[in-house]
Amino acid sequence: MNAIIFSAIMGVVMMFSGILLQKKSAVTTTAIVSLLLLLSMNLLDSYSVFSINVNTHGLLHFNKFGLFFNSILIAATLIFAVLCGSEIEKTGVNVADYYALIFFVLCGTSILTSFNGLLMLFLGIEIMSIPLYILTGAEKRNLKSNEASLKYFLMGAFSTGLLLMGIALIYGATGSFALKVSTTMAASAGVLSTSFLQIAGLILLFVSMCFKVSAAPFHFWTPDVYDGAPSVFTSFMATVVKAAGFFAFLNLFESNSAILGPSWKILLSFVIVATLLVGNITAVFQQSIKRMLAYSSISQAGFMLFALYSNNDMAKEGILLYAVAYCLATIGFFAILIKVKDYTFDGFNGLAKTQPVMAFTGVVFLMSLAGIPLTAGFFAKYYMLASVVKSGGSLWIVVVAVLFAAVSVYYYFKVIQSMYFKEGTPEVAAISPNFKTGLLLVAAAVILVGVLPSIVLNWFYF
Amino acid sequence: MSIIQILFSFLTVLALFGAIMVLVSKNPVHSVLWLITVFFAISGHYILLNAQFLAIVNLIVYAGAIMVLFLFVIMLMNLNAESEPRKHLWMKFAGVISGGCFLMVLVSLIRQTVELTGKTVLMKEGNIGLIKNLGKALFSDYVVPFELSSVLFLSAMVGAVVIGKKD
Amino acid sequence: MPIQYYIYFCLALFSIGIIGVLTRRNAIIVFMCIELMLNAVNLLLVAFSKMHYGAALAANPNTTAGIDGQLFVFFIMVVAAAEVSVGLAIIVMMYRNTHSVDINFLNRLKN
Amino acid sequence: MNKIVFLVPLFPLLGFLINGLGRKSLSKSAIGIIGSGVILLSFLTSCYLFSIVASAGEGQLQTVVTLFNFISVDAFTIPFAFQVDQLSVLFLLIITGIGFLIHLYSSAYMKEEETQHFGRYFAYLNLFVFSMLLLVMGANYVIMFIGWEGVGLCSYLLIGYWFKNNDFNYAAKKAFIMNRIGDLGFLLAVFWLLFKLGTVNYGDVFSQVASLSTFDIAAITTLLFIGAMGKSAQIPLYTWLPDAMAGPTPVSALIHAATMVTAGIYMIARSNILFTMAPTTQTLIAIIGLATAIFAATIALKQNDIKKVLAYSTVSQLGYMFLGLGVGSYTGAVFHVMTHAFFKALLFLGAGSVIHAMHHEQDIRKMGNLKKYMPITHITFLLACLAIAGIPPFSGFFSKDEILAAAFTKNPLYYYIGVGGALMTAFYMFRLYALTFLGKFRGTHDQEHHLHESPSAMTIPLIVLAVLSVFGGFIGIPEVFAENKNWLEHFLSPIFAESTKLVTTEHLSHSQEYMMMGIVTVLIAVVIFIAVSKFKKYAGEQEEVETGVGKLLENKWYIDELYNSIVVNPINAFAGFCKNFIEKSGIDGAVNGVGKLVSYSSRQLRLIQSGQVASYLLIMILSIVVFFIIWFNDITIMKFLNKLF
Amino acid sequence: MIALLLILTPLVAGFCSFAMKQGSTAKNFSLLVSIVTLAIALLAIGSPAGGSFDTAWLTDLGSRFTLKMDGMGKMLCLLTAVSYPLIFAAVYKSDYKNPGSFFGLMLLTQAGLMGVFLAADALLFYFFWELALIPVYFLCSLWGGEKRIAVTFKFFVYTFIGSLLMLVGILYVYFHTADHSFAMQSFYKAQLSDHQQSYMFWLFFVAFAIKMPIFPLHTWQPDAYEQAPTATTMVLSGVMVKMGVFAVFRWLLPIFPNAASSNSMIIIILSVTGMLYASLIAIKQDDIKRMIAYSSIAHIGLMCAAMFTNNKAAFDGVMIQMFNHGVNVIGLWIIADLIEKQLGTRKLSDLGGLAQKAPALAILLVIMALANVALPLTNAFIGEFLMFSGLFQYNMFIAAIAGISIILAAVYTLNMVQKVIYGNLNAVTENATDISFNVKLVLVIIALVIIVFGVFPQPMIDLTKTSVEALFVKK
Repeated sequence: MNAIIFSAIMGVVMMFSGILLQKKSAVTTTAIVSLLLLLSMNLLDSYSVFSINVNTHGLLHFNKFGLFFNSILIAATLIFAVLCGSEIEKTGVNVADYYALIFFVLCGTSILTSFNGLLMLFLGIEIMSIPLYILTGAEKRNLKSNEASLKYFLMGAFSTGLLLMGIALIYGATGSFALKVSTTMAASAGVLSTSFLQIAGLILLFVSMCFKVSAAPFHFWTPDVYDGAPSVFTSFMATVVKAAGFFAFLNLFESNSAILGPSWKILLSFVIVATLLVGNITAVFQQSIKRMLAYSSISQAGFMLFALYSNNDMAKEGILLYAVAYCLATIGFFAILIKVKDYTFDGFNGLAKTQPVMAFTGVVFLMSLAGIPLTAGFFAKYYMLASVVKSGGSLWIVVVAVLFAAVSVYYYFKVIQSMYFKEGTPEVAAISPNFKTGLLLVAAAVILVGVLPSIVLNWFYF
Repeated sequence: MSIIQILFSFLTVLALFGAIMVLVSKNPVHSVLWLITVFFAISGHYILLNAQFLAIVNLIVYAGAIMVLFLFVIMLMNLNAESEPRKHLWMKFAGVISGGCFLMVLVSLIRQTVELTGKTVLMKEGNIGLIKNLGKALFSDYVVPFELSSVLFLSAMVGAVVIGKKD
Repeated sequence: MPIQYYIYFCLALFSIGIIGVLTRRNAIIVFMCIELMLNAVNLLLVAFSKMHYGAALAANPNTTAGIDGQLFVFFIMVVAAAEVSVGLAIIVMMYRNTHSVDINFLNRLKN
Repeated sequence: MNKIVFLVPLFPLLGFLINGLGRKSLSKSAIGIIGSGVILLSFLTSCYLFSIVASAGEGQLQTVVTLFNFISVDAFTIPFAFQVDQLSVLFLLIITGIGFLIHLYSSAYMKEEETQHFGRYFAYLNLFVFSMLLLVMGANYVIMFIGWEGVGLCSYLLIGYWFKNNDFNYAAKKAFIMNRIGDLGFLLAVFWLLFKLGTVNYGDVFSQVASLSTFDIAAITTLLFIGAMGKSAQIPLYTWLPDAMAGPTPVSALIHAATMVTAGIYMIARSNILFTMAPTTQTLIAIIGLATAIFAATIALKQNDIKKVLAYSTVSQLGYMFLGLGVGSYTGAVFHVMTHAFFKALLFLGAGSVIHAMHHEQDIRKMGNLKKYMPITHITFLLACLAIAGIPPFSGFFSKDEILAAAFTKNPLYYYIGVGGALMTAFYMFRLYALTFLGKFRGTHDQEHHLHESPSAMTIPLIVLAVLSVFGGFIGIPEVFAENKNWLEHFLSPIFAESTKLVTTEHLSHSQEYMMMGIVTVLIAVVIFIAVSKFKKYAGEQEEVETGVGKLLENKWYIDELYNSIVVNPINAFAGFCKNFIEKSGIDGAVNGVGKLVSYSSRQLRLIQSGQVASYLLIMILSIVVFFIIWFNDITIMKFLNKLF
Repeated sequence: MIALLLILTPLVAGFCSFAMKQGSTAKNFSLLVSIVTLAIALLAIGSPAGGSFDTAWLTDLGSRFTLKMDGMGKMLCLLTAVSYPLIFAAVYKSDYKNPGSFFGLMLLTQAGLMGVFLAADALLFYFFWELALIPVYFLCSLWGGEKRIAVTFKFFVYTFIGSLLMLVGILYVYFHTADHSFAMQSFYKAQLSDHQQSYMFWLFFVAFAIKMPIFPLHTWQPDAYEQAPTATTMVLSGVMVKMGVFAVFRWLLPIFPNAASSNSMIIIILSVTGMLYASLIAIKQDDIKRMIAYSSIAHIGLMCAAMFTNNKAAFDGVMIQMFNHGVNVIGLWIIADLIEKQLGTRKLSDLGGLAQKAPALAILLVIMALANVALPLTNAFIGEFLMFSGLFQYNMFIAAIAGISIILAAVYTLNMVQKVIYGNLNAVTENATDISFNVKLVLVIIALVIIVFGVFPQPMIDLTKTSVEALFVKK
């Protein structure tokens, strides 16, 4: 409960900090300190040292997995704030409000990592989404940002409608919004006699969750929104928010997938293949790196969906690792991207010459995203694939995934090619040494996790 | 045919008709008005179901506050019938077809749902929809989501300020 | 009243909302259609709530079964209100910049 | 004896190394002395070995000497071992003896070369002899194969010795590749032996022959024979040998007389037991041999290049040897190898002498009357011609007679055709002789002015070889002349003992044999007379335009062209097709096609991302519908998927 | 511990080298390091235990950092260790921009290669397999020829697809090991039905086949060889392709013995087709580098075919051929590079008469060429002889058809020799000079290796005897 309470409080604090503090950088500092506080609170909670307990009447359920996942998300936000804080300051005048909204998003993610019923799921998603609509439109004068915001909003609201219809149908079938009850009922009733109503509800739920994690064919908002949103917030959206969505997805279908019977795997494999296909193939032709990253985030989602597919312990560990790897690499790379004026591939030409540190760390991040061994991304993908193999059967989908992973190398390495093998003078914003250090640290973390993934996982079991 | 059935049928037809009119009205203001009609019809349904609290909230919040907000915005923008160019015909067609398909699929699913046969909705009676009971539940079992929805409003407020404020 | 009637009705309303979203170009109308969808869900939830209540009532006259459905509707309304405030703000912002609320013109971002 | 055996190949190897590495620092004479000296030492060692072998009684000879294990794997062990017995020691003498003479001759013949190239030349020659010695001395087929390929290499190097001339290089390459074709056959035979017997040591193979099936033996022998075809220039792999004339003349002598081409005969004689047990192969050998003998002889009739004539005569004579092998007269074949070595070396060295004198003019139409200027060359050349033509009592007579006699007992037809070939041999040899040495000189005045007898380093080998050509035949006197005086047959009998046991040879009656010899000799004499009288008068004023058969023969039956059009060109075309089409458009095209497909589908797929919210939502709704349909039909889909994967 | 040193030395040195700005420092340093590595490798081969290393790593996953040096590993480590000093010495006079990075990446590649040959843990193996690739990607893309970026990328993606498929296979086998471990021995004992084996077999094989490369997965190779900087090409063709061959021995045959034997015919036919096909194309090549590339494909094809014969002699042959082909082909590349650097052309038709200007080069080229055609008493003969003998026992007709490549090899190799060194000088070759001392030294060493191991191959055969023993499946 610590995280939910403190993130809400910090959000309010940030709102006021905007009034109290004159300098934008002071706001950022406040935010970073607040995040640190939030992180430590959450960690204290997860080790049961200090936790505020509120009787939630079974609506929220705090377990180690969720808390740890939440810590990862908060830590990712912290890294995000440290690396991109200066850019947030440049986005608009309401810096404090942006941070406040980020904290509210974190409140939403905290709910999503601990929800124990469809009501809290719904609330969590909404608390998470509504600030995001705003953040997407943060550049008010930028038509793209406006457009992205409106698109995101309309489609998000639409998917909320689907989600609610799903919830309603499930409620009709089970008479409860709890996750557990529906399973027990299903179990006692036996899979065969599962209500069609519930199945319809679950499918709608599935669809709206697919929408949230931008799985094809419900991914359409992703490229446009990621592209249109201010890059800083894209970075945040693509990592923290998406990871939280995945956690919710996983949590939601961990027990419910059985109800759908064999069609569950068919549906899921359909979605996975479609996601990998759309994400990877479409990314190939992109001219803008930012948009390419948007598509690549779709393809990464395809990989993360394997956790649902296999639905075992390994998948849980995997999704943790994936969240870490993906957040680190994406936040890192976006931090680099933001500094470059021109988001096209040509804009990166020759970056290695002018900004060796940025280029090198960029390579590390891209390799991690591509899943090259000894980067965190490898183990992330490894766990995903391994969990599917472990669950037995359906090796074909692993092979398909692997082939698409090879396609992904194409567009990730295209960036490397631009940076290292092509001549050019990229326009880069002023880089502070701290920023470089930060990048190097993140890159080091990527490699460290890549060499010893158990670092992350041992914390989990600790 | 009992009075409830008659009322039910009337409200249903009214709601559906209103909904369709929302769709087909060229003038946005008309759409809003038709939507308010729909909301009233739905509130009528709530009353039929003895969900008094929701009926009132629906009228006050939806029909009253939200739709007025809509109206204001539409007025503010000075939108009228001609301001919205027609959509491509095929897009309309596709929209209607796919919406219809969606409906058909779900309806056919419901028709096959065996355990719903014989289940009825308790009309008029039942006190769970009363404010007293709902309030009790809201402030005991559902206090956490209730409080959390304040975060939602807070963020919506911050958002509206951020978006709406002139730089 | 058989529950199917309510389900059919709500689904119909929901689908009309969907069709509206798909066919209208005015962002405000689209948004209104989404509200229509939400209302359909609301009514369905209340109907289900009463259905479960009716079923439980036979066994226990003091039951509160089904109350959660109505509370859920309450929360949906809350969220819808919040969404409307944000959504209309976004639409207004859009209108300020482009003087249009036509979603067909939202195509700077594509491919 | 053990250690001494190794000295034989070691000397040439040392010579190769010294000359090869020191070719820039050593003087020409030093190179010459080293080059020839090592062969002489080898020869002397061989003589010593010969004396041991000759004096050893039956069963006393410990023939196999192992140096080390060359390859030892689980399935088999191939020792680096030498076998010194009657057969190999005989060949050792031929190789080192004649080799030495040729080296000696070369040291004078090649005097004009730059020191560096002179050294290179001798290095190659030494290596050639070394390879040949390995081939002959090896105690198993693998060691033989080492030498087998080694001589191929050396011939390549020596034929292409004048590497500036690309025609020579082509000839060298051709020789190597043709040899390789044969080598493949040889190699396959070795694998077959390894497969079936697990050993390639002669002793083990020959003692286990009985365990091989008839098919195995037939296949192995055929493959071995294919190897021999390549090395010994039999139809259809003979075309490299005439082209090999591109090398310096002493090299031709070395290839044709002492080394390389005799390898095939040696190999078959060595494996005689295998061949004896494969009558089909033997027939094949006989037919191929005979065909080659005739075929090459016909071509030789019309050649005008002095070395070409000799080259085709070699091919033809090799054909006789194979005929001998094919009809089971192994001794006869070996005997002919030996006598042929004498007179063919003599002929080539003589030709070299002529060419040397004529300043590298090789066209016999531009020679004539050389007897006046080069008496020693003339006499020795004449003796060699008589020997090759088979005039008694010159050496060629005895050896050829032995083969023909054996052929007669096998099948008289062989004999008649063989005699026909012999007549042609006589004709073209004396055509050559007449055109070269008789008549009047047809060269330029400048050439005439410089005509001279060759230096003694060249003439001494000629004389020695002439003596051998004349008297060499007496070591294998047929029984008709002297009962049990055939020393060679006696000497080699341990080698062919097993084969002899297997087949009972009928002997011709003495009277029949006398008659045949007589008739043949007379016929040959007549042919010689005709040839000499016809070509003595040749003036060469007008170019004869050949027609019909003559043209066919002059162009060597267009065999090269035939090979080009049915083998070389199709392969080339196919290779081009592979390179330009299959590789580029086919395989690489497919690979790149996948890449293109990806980027194409990328271009298409991104169009779905139209930017229109409504179309996005439309697709979403349709997908939901699809999902429901999938759910309705999950069983069917599962079945389908299971079938698919 | 020695085994670990073999990886660590080049790894650490590689990172150090990045810091070196001065070209000569980097050169000398890396040459020195490579010689040190060679010394370590020789030490390792000399030590009877061979040197194993084992430490905990990724224990949660069932993987350990296990290095094992058996005969086969020794052979390939030796190859890697030998080739690097040769390569570095050969390119000693060449100038590279950013020499520190260049040599650093080269050394990192070496570390990766060593790792591949030493890893006794499947996951570790996979890591090194990929890690050997990454530096090469940069090497080729940064220092390569004109079309380097596209070509290298093709190469990279190609191999990456292969290795990912292998990863799937590794995972699958892992979950079928009794003790859920990636250790080699556990993999060998994995319980797989024939059906499973045949699927997994192909997943592994494709990875290895791409690396080797086997027809028709070979098209990345000529392009990559052509475009890569020659030093890298040498590593690629000399050592890296052996990764595939090695991996078949180490990971494919022992894990999937049944699948290997049931699929052997297909693979052997593919390999033999590839041999002939590549030889034919090599005949038509006018580009010396492409010719060597195709010739290499042909040679590897034979090795691949021999590996699936389940014949000890053939296995022996492959083992020593791995080493010998590596050394020989490096020699050929050095010469090709020399010609290109000095004369500015790789076209055979532009060359000629170099024997007059560069006799030492000519002699050495002839020796390399003879090794390329596997003439007896060169090292390549031993391997080819054994492999062919094994192939012959597997199937005579296939062996006979494969044998045609011996002839074709002679055709293209001699063609190259003739066009390069024989004939008359022309405008291009007129100003050629003979090879410099460092190159001569390297080539002489290679020539000595060719001849010495051609005459005394037994020590090499004995080195891998136990490995072969272990590989052989009794029917």
